[in-house]
Amino acid sequence: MAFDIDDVREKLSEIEGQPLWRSLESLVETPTFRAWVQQEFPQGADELQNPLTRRQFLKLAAASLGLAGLTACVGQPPEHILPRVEEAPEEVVPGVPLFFATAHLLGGYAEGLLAESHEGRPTKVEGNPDHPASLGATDAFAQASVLTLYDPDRSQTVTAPARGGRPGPIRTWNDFLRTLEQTLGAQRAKSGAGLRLLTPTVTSPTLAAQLRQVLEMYPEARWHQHEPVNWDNAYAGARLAFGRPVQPVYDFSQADVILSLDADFLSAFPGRLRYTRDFSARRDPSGDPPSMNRLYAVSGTPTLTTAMADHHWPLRPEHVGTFARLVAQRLDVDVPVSGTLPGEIEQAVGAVVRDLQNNGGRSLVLAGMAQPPIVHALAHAANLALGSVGQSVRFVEPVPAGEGATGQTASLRELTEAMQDGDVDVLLILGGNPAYMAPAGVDFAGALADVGFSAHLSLYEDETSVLCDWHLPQTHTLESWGDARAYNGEATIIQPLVEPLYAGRSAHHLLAAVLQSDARASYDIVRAHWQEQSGLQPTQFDRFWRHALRDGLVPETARAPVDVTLSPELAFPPEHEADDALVALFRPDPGVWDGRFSNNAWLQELPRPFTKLTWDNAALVAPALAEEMGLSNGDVVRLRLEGRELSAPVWILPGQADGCLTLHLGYGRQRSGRVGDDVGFDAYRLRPAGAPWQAAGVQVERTGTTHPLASTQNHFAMEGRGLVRVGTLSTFREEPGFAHEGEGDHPSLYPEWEYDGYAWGMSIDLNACIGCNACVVACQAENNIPVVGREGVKDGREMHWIRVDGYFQGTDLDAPRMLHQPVPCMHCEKAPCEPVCPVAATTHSAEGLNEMTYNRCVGTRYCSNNCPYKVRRFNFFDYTQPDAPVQELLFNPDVTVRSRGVMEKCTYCVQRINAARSRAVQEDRAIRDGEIQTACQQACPAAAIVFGDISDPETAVARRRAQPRDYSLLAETGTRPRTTYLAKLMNPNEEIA
Amino acid sequence: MTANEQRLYGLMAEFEEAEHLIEAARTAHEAGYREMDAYSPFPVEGLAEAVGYRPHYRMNWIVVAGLAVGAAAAFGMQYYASVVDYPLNVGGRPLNSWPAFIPVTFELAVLVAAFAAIFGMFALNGLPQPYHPAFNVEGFARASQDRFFLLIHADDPQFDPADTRRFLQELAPQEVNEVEP
Amino acid sequence: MEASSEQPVVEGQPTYSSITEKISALALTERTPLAWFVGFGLAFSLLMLLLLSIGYLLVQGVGIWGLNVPVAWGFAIVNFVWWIGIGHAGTLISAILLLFRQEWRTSINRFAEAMTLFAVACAGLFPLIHLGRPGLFYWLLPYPNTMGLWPQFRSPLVWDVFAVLTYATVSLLFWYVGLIPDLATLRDRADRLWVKRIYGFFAMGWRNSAVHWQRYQSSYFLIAALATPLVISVHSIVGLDFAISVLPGWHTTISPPFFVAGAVFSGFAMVLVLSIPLRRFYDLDEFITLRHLDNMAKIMLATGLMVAYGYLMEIFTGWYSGNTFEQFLVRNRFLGPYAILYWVMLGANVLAPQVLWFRRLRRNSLLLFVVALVVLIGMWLERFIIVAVSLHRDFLPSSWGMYVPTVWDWATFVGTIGLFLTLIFLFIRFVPVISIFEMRELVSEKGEA
Amino acid sequence: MSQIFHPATNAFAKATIFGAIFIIAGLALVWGVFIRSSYVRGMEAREQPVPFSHEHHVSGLGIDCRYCHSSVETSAFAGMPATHTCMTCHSQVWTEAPALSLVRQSWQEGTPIAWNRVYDLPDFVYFNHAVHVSSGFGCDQCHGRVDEMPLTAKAVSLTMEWCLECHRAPERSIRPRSEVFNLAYRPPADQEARGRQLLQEYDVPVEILTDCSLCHR
Repeated sequence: MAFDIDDVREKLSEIEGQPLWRSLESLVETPTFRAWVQQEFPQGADELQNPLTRRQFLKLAAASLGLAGLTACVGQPPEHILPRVEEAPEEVVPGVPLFFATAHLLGGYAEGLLAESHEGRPTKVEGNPDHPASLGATDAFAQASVLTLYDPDRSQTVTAPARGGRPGPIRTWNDFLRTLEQTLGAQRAKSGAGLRLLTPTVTSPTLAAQLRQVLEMYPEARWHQHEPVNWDNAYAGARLAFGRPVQPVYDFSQADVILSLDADFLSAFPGRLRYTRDFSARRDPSGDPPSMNRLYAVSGTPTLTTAMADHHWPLRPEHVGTFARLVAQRLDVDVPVSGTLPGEIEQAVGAVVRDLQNNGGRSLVLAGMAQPPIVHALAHAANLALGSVGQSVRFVEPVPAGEGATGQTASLRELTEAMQDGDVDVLLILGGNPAYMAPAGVDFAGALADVGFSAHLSLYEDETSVLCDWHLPQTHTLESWGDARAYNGEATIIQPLVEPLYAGRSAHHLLAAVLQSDARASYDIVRAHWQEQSGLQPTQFDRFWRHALRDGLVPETARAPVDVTLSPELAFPPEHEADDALVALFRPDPGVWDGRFSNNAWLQELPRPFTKLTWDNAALVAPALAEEMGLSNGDVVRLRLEGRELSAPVWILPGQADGCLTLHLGYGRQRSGRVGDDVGFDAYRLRPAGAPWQAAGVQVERTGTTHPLASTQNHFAMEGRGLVRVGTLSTFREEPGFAHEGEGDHPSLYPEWEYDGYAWGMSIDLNACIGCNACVVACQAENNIPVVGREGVKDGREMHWIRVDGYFQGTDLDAPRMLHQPVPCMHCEKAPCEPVCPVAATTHSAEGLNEMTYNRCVGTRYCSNNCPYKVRRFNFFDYTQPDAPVQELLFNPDVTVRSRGVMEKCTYCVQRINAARSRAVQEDRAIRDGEIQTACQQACPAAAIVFGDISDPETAVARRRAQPRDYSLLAETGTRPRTTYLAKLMNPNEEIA
Repeated sequence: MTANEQRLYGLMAEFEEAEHLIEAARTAHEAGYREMDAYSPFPVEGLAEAVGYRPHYRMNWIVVAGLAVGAAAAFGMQYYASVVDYPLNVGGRPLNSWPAFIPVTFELAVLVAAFAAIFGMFALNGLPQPYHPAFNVEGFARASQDRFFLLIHADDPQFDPADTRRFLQELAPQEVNEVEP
Repeated sequence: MEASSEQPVVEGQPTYSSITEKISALALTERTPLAWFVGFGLAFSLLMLLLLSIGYLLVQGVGIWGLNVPVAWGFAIVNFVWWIGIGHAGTLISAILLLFRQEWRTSINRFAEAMTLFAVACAGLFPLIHLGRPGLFYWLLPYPNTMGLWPQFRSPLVWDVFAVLTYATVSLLFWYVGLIPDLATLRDRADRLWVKRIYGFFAMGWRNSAVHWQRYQSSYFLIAALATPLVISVHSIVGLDFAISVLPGWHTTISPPFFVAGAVFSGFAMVLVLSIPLRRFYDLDEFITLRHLDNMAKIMLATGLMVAYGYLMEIFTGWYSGNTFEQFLVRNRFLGPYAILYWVMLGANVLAPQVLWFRRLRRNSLLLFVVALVVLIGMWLERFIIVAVSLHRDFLPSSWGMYVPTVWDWATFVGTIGLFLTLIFLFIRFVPVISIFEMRELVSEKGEA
Repeated sequence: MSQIFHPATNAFAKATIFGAIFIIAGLALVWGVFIRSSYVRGMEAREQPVPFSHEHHVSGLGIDCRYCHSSVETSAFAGMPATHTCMTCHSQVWTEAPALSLVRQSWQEGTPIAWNRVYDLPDFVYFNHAVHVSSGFGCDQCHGRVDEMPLTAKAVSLTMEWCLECHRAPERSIRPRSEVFNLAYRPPADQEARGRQLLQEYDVPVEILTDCSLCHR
């Protein structure tokens, strides 16, 4: 991008004490910026100069033209072409995107990415196939990260809120650095006795090194770490079991029988994408004889993992403990058991253990972050007993750096106490949002008032920033250099794709300032660190460095496994009495995690698994409790815990353990931005520091008020229609074609249409799909799909081209089977939508695509009515109008941005098909199988989606469709879908009724 | 005299009853008058025949033609659009989905035929004709209300201002008027 | 039939002049009755409401209505089908009854036809404004364009365009041709020159020539012969809009005839709703006699029974098909979230007309008026149930939804009623509401009898 | 009763009613011609900030298209020359020419030259230069004889109708790849037959050429 953002920053730094500007509009005053905007998006520019009037005018114009019926006769505004001045680097070909290896961070752990750049603007990220934590897959968070990059609400300059609790006046980095220098001067005298640093989990080798240097420079200083979603219990469990805080790394390709003790390894573990890929691979029954792994799961609240389980028992937390003890005991672990389980589950334990033992080392027991240390210790003991250590699980030194990492809640409490005692003169907060995310017991926000000098480096000017003296804008991962480790310790260099859009700088830069080192550019710092690490000569290192950047991996950085033995003094305490007090379970939100994504509209509008809730969190309650209290969805209840109060709407969730109430973190934010402010309720206010995951004794009472919740799905029963077809492995062995029972053949009265050449088709394996929503956001990012907001969703107008339908199955309301079914456009060969369109806006291509031509669409919506799958989406309003021009940079230039009043839907990513074709034509060859990946397929961690040419029997998709499990959705309507499904298989243990 | 003849369009007799007019017309026709016209406030059975009009089926043929033209044009257009000009695979249906083309064909046929019927009628009746000498006659306004008129044109070969007036008088009308051109 | 045959179609001893006098007076009178102004004022304010809601619609987009996915068609289409249905009575009365030589049609055909035109105008509005991009409506018409594209002639919506346009045009021509002699009458009776000129302009110089009458009548009969199948075709095609689809509740072969019956049913209801007050206020009882009401009531009863049969068949086939989706649809209509509407509809369209079995009740104009109103509401509900209730729960339970009309949905609907009444009032004021020359004909025949 | 219309009205009335059809048809015809006219399609030469003459550079100096439009064979976008490209020569020749002051200014200040777009497709149309070039379609088929244009003008209407002419019958306009950049290329007498061969040779997927999604996505 050939524009000089530095000038803009310079201009900004000149503005002193000007009232705060929150959005780009107020920047227009600086001519440099206007010039840049003019270059980058001419439309945006005049938009910028008079945003309101122009929009109004356009609408009115549209209206009057609509009246006159002349819209088609209006010419386009004259456009300019702005070529570069300097010659372009040879790899830069205008119109051809470039991909750079980088990483996305969640909880400090790296997820390898390949980020797509169009003429210098990142528009989309894909997984890095070479990265162990990705294997080419991505999750919803990574996919949505590009939206955060262009979020106009991101803080755009240094400010000095002076703990005012309100956004502060504008300052410049120089102002800050000067002040910092002075304050640190005093600290150097007392060797940093009053200096504290607070970071989220840090896996970045460079950052860790810098922090260590700081601690060397200021011996008395302390480095604290805190994230609300942390693994304290796991490390404590490891300490208990092995005497030291090691960290398990699982290998699900080696696991045939898995017991999950409230362990949501498919969506909440570091390395979850890799785990999903390996787990799903072992559920593919196409081998001979057909075989699958088997998953047992116990948990208090449904998770993606429990939904995949062949046996799922909803259990109250202490029952999960009892279950773990019973299992361990039967595996000859010396552990006292006093608790009892509901009858049939107790009996099942025996069968489970036998199953585990029969598979020896190829079985696996794991515990979730919410489980107390004892359960983790029991799991470790069980794995040792089963001999799976070294096979399906190995242990490594903690991947995060710093001793604070393994006891984060304690670390934060310690810091807070020090602050309250006035021992903290200087507090530097490098990322995170502790004032908002601190557990209820720990009054970090209050304590900030007792700190001499506080500065907060973060993406947004958030709840913490406004309580500090200084707020420092942080760079987005796509904006700055850095590095981070994956779940197995392997390191990735984070490359920026774009100059910082605003005044953001990285933690590396800030620490360099603290260290008073001359190298202040993140690039130099990171590169220097690795040069030192590699110990190579500059010339050799250049090669090393180039490869590391290209592959997105630094060789030989994976953590080596360590040998573990049960520590001699391991003794399990007796169980304490289980009462039937109501338990509050605190969990990260599947959409906004711990709240860091709450200003990301894609994630806010992402239908949560099972509830399909958007734009809200709710207290999830079991049907039994709802019945007992006469609650229905949306009723607001008052929750009391340890004297604290919170009002929350309830959502009744089958499969929720009775006596458990799930509260998702990350909502009720005050300083998140125009998207995330005042959405949902803030569960942190109720979350006890002592029991951050499951707190007994919560009281619930009705308030009589209701809060309408926006869910994208209102009916979760299949009404006996064979939509998701499910069988068991044994029935499949006997009768592979079970999925087609009672299915007649559906002849067509019309002559067959000949498809020579490619015939595009898709296959979705319901046995692999875990319902993680990655495909939904990937599709949204690839295809410029707008969000419609909470009201839009309530009105049933969400725009997702691919949705994940959820159904509950079975007679047991308290423990139903939960099914996922991704539903994109089926691209029917006898598409019902096409003949009813009066203007031929939706037609069939010679390769069997059901094409949607937006610019021809007049919006009769007949096609949507006539679509049995209801996959068509309509622009009821002008949804694509960006809030701020910067958001136009996000649009994928290869996909039309749809206007008001037109229909849209899944296109099989036709832009990718066309791109592949033009490559093939230029290279005089045919399109290769697998060369075209649809956005959903590419993102899918479970490899559930396969796309390709079904006319060639050799392609992956054709082989899939040849499988006996292959079936068409609603085949009886005679639509002949090009998208078909592979039936789901369960692998229950016959011993268990 | 001749001048007088020139400036005469015809003679018009006014009657009170439809029956009276019919038989007046008949006698006039028997008397050899050919260039006649009769006016009545509503269609009167047999009046047109009485003034020597021979009914024929031109109207019907005009309408049939309209039907044919409309239908042919409509189906032709649809066939050309969907098979010849831009053949598109629409929901796997055949290009020439003739059953789907029937409704439009029918509608257009009817439309053209209806226009034919109306404009055919206008054409044959020589309408619109806002100006007509008959309107010069005092009291002709009642032709559209409650009176019946018989007009003998001046250009009838047998027409003679005096004789014809006498002849009409014999038919015992309310009155007889000269019609200026 | 003979029960009513001794009943005259014209009462009293009217003469040519008295008839002419009376009917043309309504249009030519100098003093417009105050009641007319009141009624017109009301209607006109509703019309303004219509313009307001359309303006807002064009600025904001169809999102202002309660539409969503799955229910992408709502009030707009419901109203379209309802209005176009009402628009069937007029041409039916004038054309079919003319061919069957039902003399009693004479005194009602004129305003029945007018009613048809205005109803069709209201109907025609909706397909236009319900488009996502109304400015591009003309893409539905075949014309050589720079895109080299054509309409997609397999789509029932294109059939609709042709059907509705043809129907509107032919009805207008038919009505106008019928008017010509009366316009001549008004021309000749008017006192002021400019009034004469205006009526004269439209009268096209008609001068009641015997030969003209001859051709006039044959052409009028021919158009009637064309209009008859046309009427049937129009609502059959509207029925096909639904029958063509795959949606349970839409995809039924019975739709076309069923829709036609419903159309005539509601059409006659509307004629009654208009004619009963009309004969009261302009005391036209001698022209619009109890016999007329009686006959129209009979037709309503007959078509009402056909509609009831339609409901019965839908239920039967739903059950008999053995198709889960069809069976669910029937269950959902009876017990679903919109069940109440279904029950009300059954009451209004099936039960209410049953009172028309009794001659005395058929001749009680007030009761007829009420029944007709109820039927109009019932038929509107029927269309709502067909359109929205079928859509809101179709194949995949995951996409089931609800349709809740917004204030703008209502405003638009009520607004079109305003448009309709406004036109009716203007018609009553300026055009002879009863065909004068045909009444004269009746009188003369009566004289002979 | 007296006449209310002048005798002349008869003729006039007849003329208007029965002539209406011809009047309507006439208007339609005029409109059809008008919207296809070069006036509406903006086919007159556009003023440019720098009066660049293709005529001079191409036929005068014989510079190949690809020298400036360098990505035409590899990308959807043909590529516009960077100021750097201009300066490769104009730092030596015409260094003082006032006409080129803007180029020099751009070079010194690092601000791009804002050329006025001549070929502007709607944003919902996706055209790919590389594919057309590698399938044997010549520059002049869309851009006309640029080598004879002092100021560049749009040579064709760019209506969809026009695009379809080729897409429906590519054999009429395909040429050997070697001739793509030859603006003066004349099709052989047996173009149709030769064209069908070339379509084979370059395996152009003829059946998809009128698919909507080829250009609209």
